[in-house]
Amino acid sequence: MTTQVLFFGQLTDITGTSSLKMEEATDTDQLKQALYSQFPGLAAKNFLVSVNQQVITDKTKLQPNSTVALLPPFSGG
Amino acid sequence: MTTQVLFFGQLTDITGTSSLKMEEATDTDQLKQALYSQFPGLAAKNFLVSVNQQVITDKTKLQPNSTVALLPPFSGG
Amino acid sequence: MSDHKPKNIFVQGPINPAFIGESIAKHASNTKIGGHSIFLGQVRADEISGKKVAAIEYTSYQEMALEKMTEIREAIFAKYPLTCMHVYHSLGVIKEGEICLFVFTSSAHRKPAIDACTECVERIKAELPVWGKELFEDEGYQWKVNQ
Amino acid sequence: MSDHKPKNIFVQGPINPAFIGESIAKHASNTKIGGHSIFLGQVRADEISGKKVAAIEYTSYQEMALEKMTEIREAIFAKYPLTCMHVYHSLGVIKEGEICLFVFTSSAHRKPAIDACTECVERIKAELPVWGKELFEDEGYQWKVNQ
Repeated sequence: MTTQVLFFGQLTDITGTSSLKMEEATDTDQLKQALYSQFPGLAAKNFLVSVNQQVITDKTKLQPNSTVALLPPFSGG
Repeated sequence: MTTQVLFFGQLTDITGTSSLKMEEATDTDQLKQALYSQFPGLAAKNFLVSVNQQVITDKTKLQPNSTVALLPPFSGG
Repeated sequence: MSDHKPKNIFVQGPINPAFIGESIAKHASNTKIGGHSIFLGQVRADEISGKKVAAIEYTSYQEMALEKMTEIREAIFAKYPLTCMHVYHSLGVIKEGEICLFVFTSSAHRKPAIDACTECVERIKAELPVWGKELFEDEGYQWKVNQ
Repeated sequence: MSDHKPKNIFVQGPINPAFIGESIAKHASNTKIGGHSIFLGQVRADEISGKKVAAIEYTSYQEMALEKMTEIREAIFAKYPLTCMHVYHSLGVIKEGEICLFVFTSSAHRKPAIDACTECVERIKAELPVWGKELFEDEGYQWKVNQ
């Protein structure tokens, strides 16, 4: 099972990329743990998580080919 | 003693002119009475009075060459 | 009354949208600005007892209006941290769909610009000696009443 | 999520003031309009610990932002009697003094136009997944924080 992960704003300073694919994560908590292992700096950052463009508040199951995005505070306008 | 009198907006429908000169009025009450005699329709109208561009609230003495204006409700913009 | 000669706000005829674009462009050089707020009044083709308004003819007691506008301008600059404020009001016959009022405020941040613009529009409508005569399409007119 | 394809609001590079003038001019044909309210965001040359902001580079999660903007648009049209609303947000590098946001609402009367414009600007800043990177004059950058 593959999940597309997107990073935005200042989070890209930590990840060095704006997207990557993760295997084996079946929910958003597993995915976050895997991302924290790969990018320890992320754990200290403040961000929202969206699954298929919907911001989630609780642990959410991932379907094959879900897109998860890590969204730091917005600063448009 | 001469007072310049200005009429604006719908008041000009009654007076047929936007300005005239009045003699002998020494205060704004005398002036209004003289105007009501000349233009009876004015008495039923709602307007403010200014003397030399300042809106007055009470009877005001007129100096020679004062300018008095009758101002119906504003409707700019 | 203010000591300096009041700034003119009146323009004969409608306000050209291209002029509004040019006014905005002029502010690019003031890099302390973060937000602009603009209000535009447009002549509405109201229907009144079956008659359609085709135009509004504006007249004013200009000397008094400009003194009052100076007073409003000073009060708004004292209340809000603005970088600038521009006001234009049409006189004469303005046809339906044309712009008759242009209020433009700028500030480092959005809130003062927006609040100052709104307050300025309200004060212009309530306090400036300006009158609108609504000219009907066919014939006749009625005097505009501000809400 | 809305059924129809969301309307694009993003433009690459700054918003041209002449385009704003043209947008205003297009509304002359809608003679039910009595008032327009416009908000413009302009890139401010802020000084941050002695460094001057020369430009802001905007990026967005566009698909999500357009869905959210559709939701905001529908909520605002449900709340206020508007004739129309237009929103443009820049992406890419926008230099100091250039326009990066253009929100434009129109209504028969001034109050709904003004209130809808203000609410739209607040919601855009709070809810759209857009990020600004403040690029300093000399070198370096910092991520913009909205108040």
